Amino acid sequence: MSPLWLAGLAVGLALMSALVALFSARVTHLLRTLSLPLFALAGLAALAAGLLTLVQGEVTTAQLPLGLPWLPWQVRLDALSGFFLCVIGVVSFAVGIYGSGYVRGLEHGRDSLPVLGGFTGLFLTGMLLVVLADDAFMFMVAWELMSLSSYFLVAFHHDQAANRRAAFLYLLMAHVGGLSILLGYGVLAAFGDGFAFDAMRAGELSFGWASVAFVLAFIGFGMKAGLVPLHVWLPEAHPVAPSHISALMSGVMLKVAVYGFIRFVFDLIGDIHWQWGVAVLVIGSISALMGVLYALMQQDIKRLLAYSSVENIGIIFIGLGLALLFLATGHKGLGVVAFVAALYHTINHALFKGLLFLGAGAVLHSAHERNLEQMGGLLRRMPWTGVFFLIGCLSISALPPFNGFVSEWLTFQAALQAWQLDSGVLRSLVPITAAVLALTGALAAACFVKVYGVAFLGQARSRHVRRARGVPLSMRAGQGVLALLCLLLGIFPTSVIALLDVVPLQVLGQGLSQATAHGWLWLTPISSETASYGAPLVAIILALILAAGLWLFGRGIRRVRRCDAWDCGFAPPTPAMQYTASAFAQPIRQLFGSLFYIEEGIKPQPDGRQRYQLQVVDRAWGLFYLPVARAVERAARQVVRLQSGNVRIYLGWSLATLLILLWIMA
Amino acid sequence: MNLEQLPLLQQLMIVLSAVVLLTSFVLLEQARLVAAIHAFAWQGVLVAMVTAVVATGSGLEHLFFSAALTLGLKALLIPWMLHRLVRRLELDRHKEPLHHPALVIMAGVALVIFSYWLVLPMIQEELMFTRNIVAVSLAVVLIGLLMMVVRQQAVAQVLGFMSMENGLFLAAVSATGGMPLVVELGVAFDVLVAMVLFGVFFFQISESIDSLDVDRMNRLTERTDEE
Amino acid sequence: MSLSSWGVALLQALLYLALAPLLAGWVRKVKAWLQNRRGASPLQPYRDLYKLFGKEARMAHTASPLFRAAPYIVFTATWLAASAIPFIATGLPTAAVADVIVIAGLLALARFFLALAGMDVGTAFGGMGASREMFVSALAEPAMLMAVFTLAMTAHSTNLSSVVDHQLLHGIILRPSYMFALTGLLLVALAETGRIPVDNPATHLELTMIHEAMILEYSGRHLALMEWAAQLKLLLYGSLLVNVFFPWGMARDIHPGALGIGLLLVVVKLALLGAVLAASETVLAKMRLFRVPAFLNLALLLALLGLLSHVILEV
Amino acid sequence: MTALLFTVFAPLVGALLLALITPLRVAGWLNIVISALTFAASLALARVVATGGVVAGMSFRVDDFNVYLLVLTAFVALTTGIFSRPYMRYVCASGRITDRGMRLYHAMFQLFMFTMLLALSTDNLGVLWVAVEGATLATVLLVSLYRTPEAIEAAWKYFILCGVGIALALFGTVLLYFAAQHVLADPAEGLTWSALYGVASQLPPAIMGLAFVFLLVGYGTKVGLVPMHQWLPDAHSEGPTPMSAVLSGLLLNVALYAVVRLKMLVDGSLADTDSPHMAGYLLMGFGLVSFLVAGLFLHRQRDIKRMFSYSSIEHMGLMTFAFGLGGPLATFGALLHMLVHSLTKSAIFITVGHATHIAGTQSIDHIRGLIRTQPAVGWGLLLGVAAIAGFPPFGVFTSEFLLLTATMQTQPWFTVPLLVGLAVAFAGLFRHLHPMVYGAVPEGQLPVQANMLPVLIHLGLVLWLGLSIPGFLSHWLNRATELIVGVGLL
Repeated sequence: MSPLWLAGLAVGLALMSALVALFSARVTHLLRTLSLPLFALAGLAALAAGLLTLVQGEVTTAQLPLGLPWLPWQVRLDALSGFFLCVIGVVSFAVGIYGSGYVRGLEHGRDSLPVLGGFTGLFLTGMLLVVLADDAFMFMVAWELMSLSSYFLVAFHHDQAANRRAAFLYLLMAHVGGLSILLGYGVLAAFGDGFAFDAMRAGELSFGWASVAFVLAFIGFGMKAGLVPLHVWLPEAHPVAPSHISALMSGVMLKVAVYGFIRFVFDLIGDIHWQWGVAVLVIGSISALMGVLYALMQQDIKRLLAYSSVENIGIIFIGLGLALLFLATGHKGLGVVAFVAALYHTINHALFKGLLFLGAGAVLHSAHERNLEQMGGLLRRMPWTGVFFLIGCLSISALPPFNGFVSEWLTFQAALQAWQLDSGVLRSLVPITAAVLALTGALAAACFVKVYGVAFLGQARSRHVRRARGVPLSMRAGQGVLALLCLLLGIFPTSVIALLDVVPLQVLGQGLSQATAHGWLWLTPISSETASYGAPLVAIILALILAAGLWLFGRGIRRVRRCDAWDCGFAPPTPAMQYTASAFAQPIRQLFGSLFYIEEGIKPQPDGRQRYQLQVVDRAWGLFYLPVARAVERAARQVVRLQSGNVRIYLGWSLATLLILLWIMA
Repeated sequence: MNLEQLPLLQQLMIVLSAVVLLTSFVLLEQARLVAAIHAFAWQGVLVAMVTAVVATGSGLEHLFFSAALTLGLKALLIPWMLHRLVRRLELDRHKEPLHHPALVIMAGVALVIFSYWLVLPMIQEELMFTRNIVAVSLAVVLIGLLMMVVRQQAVAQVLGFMSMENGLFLAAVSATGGMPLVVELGVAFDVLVAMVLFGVFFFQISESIDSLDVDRMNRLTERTDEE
Repeated sequence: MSLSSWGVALLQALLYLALAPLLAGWVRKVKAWLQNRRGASPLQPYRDLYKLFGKEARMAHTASPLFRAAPYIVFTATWLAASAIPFIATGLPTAAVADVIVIAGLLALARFFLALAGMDVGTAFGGMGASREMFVSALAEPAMLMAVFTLAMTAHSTNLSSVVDHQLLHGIILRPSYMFALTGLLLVALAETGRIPVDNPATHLELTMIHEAMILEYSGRHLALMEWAAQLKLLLYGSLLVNVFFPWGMARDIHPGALGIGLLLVVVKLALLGAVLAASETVLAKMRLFRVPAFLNLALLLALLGLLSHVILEV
Repeated sequence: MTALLFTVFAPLVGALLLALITPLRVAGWLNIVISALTFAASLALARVVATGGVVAGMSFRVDDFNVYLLVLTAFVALTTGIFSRPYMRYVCASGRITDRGMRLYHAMFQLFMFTMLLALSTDNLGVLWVAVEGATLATVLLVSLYRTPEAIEAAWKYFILCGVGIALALFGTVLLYFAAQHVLADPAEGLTWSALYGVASQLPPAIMGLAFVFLLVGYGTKVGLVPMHQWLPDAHSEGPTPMSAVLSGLLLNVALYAVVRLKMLVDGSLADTDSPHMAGYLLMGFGLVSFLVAGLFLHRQRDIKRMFSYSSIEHMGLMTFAFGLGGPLATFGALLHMLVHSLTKSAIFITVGHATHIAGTQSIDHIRGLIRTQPAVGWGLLLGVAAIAGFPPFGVFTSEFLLLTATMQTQPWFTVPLLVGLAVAFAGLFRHLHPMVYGAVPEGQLPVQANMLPVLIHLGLVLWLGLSIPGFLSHWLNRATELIVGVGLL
């Protein structure tokens, strides 16, 4: 059973799940009982295909009888595609399981299930095809299919005007990004005569044209990946979709954008130039920092998660930028380290961001609440979700022994090799990036302490949250899979890297064999004396000491007396007295205040009471987007003067045109 | 090309076409509708005469037919229809002076010169003398268009349109000795139908905005009130 | 890596455990002297811990299971982080298990749970403490990493014991980067271990406290573990400072004599450091919370300068 | 030949029947039947051409270029007829038009089809002119069918502007005939396209240049090129919706077809002057301007039908640009774009017809929550607009992909305005579309009895074309490309 065949199976299953969903208008349970399970199966098949490709490490190609008459769709499954198939597959699998519990809540709403299920299936199809495509035309078709179907999913709850606006913004930016990517391919095709990727690889570009192509691709894919300042659609669009879709979008779709970028820049474009590395590095650092800062300012849990996606994408691009830098300056080995770090963070982010969105979805499902300020004490009401969410928070905050830490560690290791660069400027630039990365990590930890502490600990801040109960088994299972994987990828990085070693081997022509040279216990990306991380040992030791401690005081566990909180002897605290999310972030908000538009103050409410209100607005709006919108409006207002309504003026136009043309001609 | 070597017929033809040009200036200037219609009729007559002269000169007998066609259509039928319409719309006393007559005349003259300048290359590479009538006919066409631009009266616009058609006809005759018959017939038929439809529209317009001032038909515009 | 080296590593870990309260007590004692008090004996912290372990633990009704697990996790993570730092000898496997980034990570893990525990009961103080702790650490952590990266880049390794080895091999070299890094790390250490001028370990004055606010609700053995972890952290930063910047006398091979000398010297160095700390705490005053960023930005700036001066001046 | 004659003259007969004898009840059905017969005949014709090559004679000439336009025209006529039967009944029932109006409508519908097919299939440029003028005359009464002041005004503007334009085109034709006089043995053949095309290189460039200007301005008015486009939104928005569908879907195509044919002649004659690509540059200029301006117009729309007519202008501009660009890739793309645009745009107009029934108005501000009221219509509109905006897997994307890449290869810097235009137009469409299809239902808004079958067929075809271009079609288009630019693509 060849991997390509499995991948085809995955696509077929995804399409079937879409097809089945169409009938769920009549038979509502069909979506839950058949469509989403098929979806999960598709994910499983994709995962299998990806793993098989990585293990076998060989490239398989095929042709489909679709597309242009002189250019049928080319399909190619190599290690890079395989890796991203794994990313797509594993999250889709979890989402499929989770979703079948989640959509139950929608069955009695007036939102149409066929739309939800159908476009979910198409969404997955699009993503799979993007990864499989081997010519620009199929790539673009699949890419836009992905955008379009996800747009319909964003617009799924289209009763609120805000959601419609988000969907519009999303589609618009997706369209612009798509066009820019298309142009990028156009440049490559013009030089490599032909839209098949092989032809493009063959093409020889001058530095100027290569840079044009690179910039176009960077804009296009960066827009989809949500790099600052092209990120504004992301925090609008991701939260308003149904939660399992948000998990897919943040967890997988952004990765597909990363895939596109890697495919374009590392594989197709040919020679790499260090200037690109600098650009990617800078943009990545800015995205990481701004992303986490904006995340800290949010009170809507899903918005917060979306912003933190911006942060993590920034980290991934920092890795890619380092890789470009090292490769362009001839340090291939280091380039590979950075590249692998980026890949590792890619799958990590897919896992824990998916997990966190599923958790947020579970909260939404049982507490009907997205606003952190209303939550609290959920850990005791929905323990499973609480534990899984905690694992997600630990992973995303890059804490050992979880997976987020490994990729961040690898990125640091790559950055610390900056001393090998020749140019002093770059040598001093890279450490600053490392500083930004460190700052980002710390802020992320703060951010997720806030999320978990406010949402799951303390006491419930509203009635409906107090009534929250645990979620059905399928939803717990969906989260459990991802949580488990977060832990495993954190404890056994050596095996994982040994598995995806073939990706750099195929793309960059060099593997990362030294990383796994000292057995599965020791991760040594550069060399054992430079740096080593015994992830399994850390985990084991932690576990041992914990066990010992618990055993030591085990008898004491019974001997805990419950009482009121002491709280320096004040009256027993009420929920209203707890620290709120915005209060938690207040010191940081004050420190970085100049980066946001902050509107805060006591405003009278409609019900007559005074209430503190806080609004943190993204500066990118005022800087980049509103001017463009205004310019278009102004131009339109000028242009409509053509349609003055007076037939004589129209005739005048015809006469003038005629005379001018005659004058030109004669 | 010097005039005295030309045979009388051709001199006559040149004179006639000059008069055609004159009539279209008259059309352009004429404030009273009825008078304008008369001018238009005369233009039709002249075009028919030119056609006939060309026919006799070149011996293309199908031109006699088209001369007759022109006479019947442009000189008799259409003016008559316009007359009836104008009377039934009680517009026979209607006067509509131009806003800047001098300016319009200047523009007309400019158009004449422009069209002559345009046609020059053709005239040079051609020997047949009727070519420079093409310049006249082009001028007539352009002046007709100009008239549609400057006149805000629907009937006047139709007159402009029709005199454009005259110019076309003149061009066809003078430049090529007439189009193929099928085309001639088609064109004539189209013109006729167009005239009928114009008549229908006059009534529809006047009953919808009880006037034929095209400037008052400006509902359909993209402009919003703030501009 | 032989069994004996693992043994030494274990011994070192236990030494950390054993000596942590002593350092805290010593600092207090010196402070008392400087303030013309007799003060409690340096062994007082041991007595406190013993007493606390004996006491019954109480928990608020609103506390969740996480509240109970937190002390163990905090303690474990801190201890593991500490034992990865060379104390008396280099070339130990623990250093290979966890390089300096992992140490930072483990400390972050401890801090994460500490803050969560603070927020768990749902009191205003807990939340306040957690918020401030994360705020301070958000600035302190990068500064610390930068400072250590300076050393790491000099030694071309993030593995502390090879850093120390590198130092021992090359003897005293005057490096501007080290100067910056050392100062930066000192400031960070003050902030991270909750000392004056950032925080005051010896107060329950509501508005100024950070660390105390988070462990306000703890009692009995839980409190003991938290306290012990704090003392461990102090010792950790102490040994990081003295051993990485002034590593002389550390044992480079597993040999009782060498180890003895190493222990002796490290104790002396730590005693000196403790004295300096006590002195600084007597002369300095506690800062307002929003002056702290300036303090930490200075640390970050110094560390970054160290890194830059390294890549610019020294490579 | 019989197939050809049947294709062309069946509508004429139908028009007479519908005008004179048919009782109103069966008029709608008869309309459909005639259109179906025409379509069948055109298919047969297509088979003949595909096998036997050019069908010519009796001053008719059907080659690979116009045969697929013939089939397309007949097909869109059929589907529109299917749509218009219930639609016009509804209109009649709502009392907006009289029985005479209905009779007029059906007769003129077929007459319009006749002129379209005649214009496409004739070999004589004069007859082409007559037919295009006839199309104007046939539709102008339909535009004013509702007799509202707006309708009459729109019809008047349509009539005057197109009349003038077409008159100028006639002058161009005269010049062409004149130019042909002294290169052709038989002057009577001076307007036969096939004869002219043979001697294109000998035609005097000076005259041909002037002629082309007149013809471009003339037929360009019909194509709706800015700044001669002003009649188009008025006529489209005020006429009955089926009319808008065929106007946007067919009339514009036919006018563009004429322009392209003439460009082929002029290119031949200008080939060895110092400005051989003059005609191409003119087309590119007009196309680009129309494309950008129309895109901006979309942003300030208040009337749904006007909006989509501007989108037609935009796409016409795109095609004109592509034809002007020349080269096999661009031409292939433009031909494909003609096809998919006609299908999509007529589908959209049909859907818009239903939408306006649901909301009872054409004002964008008052059309709300279509998806909730009637999912079929709402989704039809949404998907149709997504298709016209160039989203895969719909065919419009394919053609735009080809156009963009062709531009990239020959004139890289033109891609920038193209992309800007696409983005602007896209934003303009969707900013108005969103509130119409999504959101809550205004109270009292009820679904209507809508026949979405034509829309389904059209969008299905467009989807098919987007996923894979069937062999015979690509073969056709390719041979048409060969005809136009000399070299094929495949």
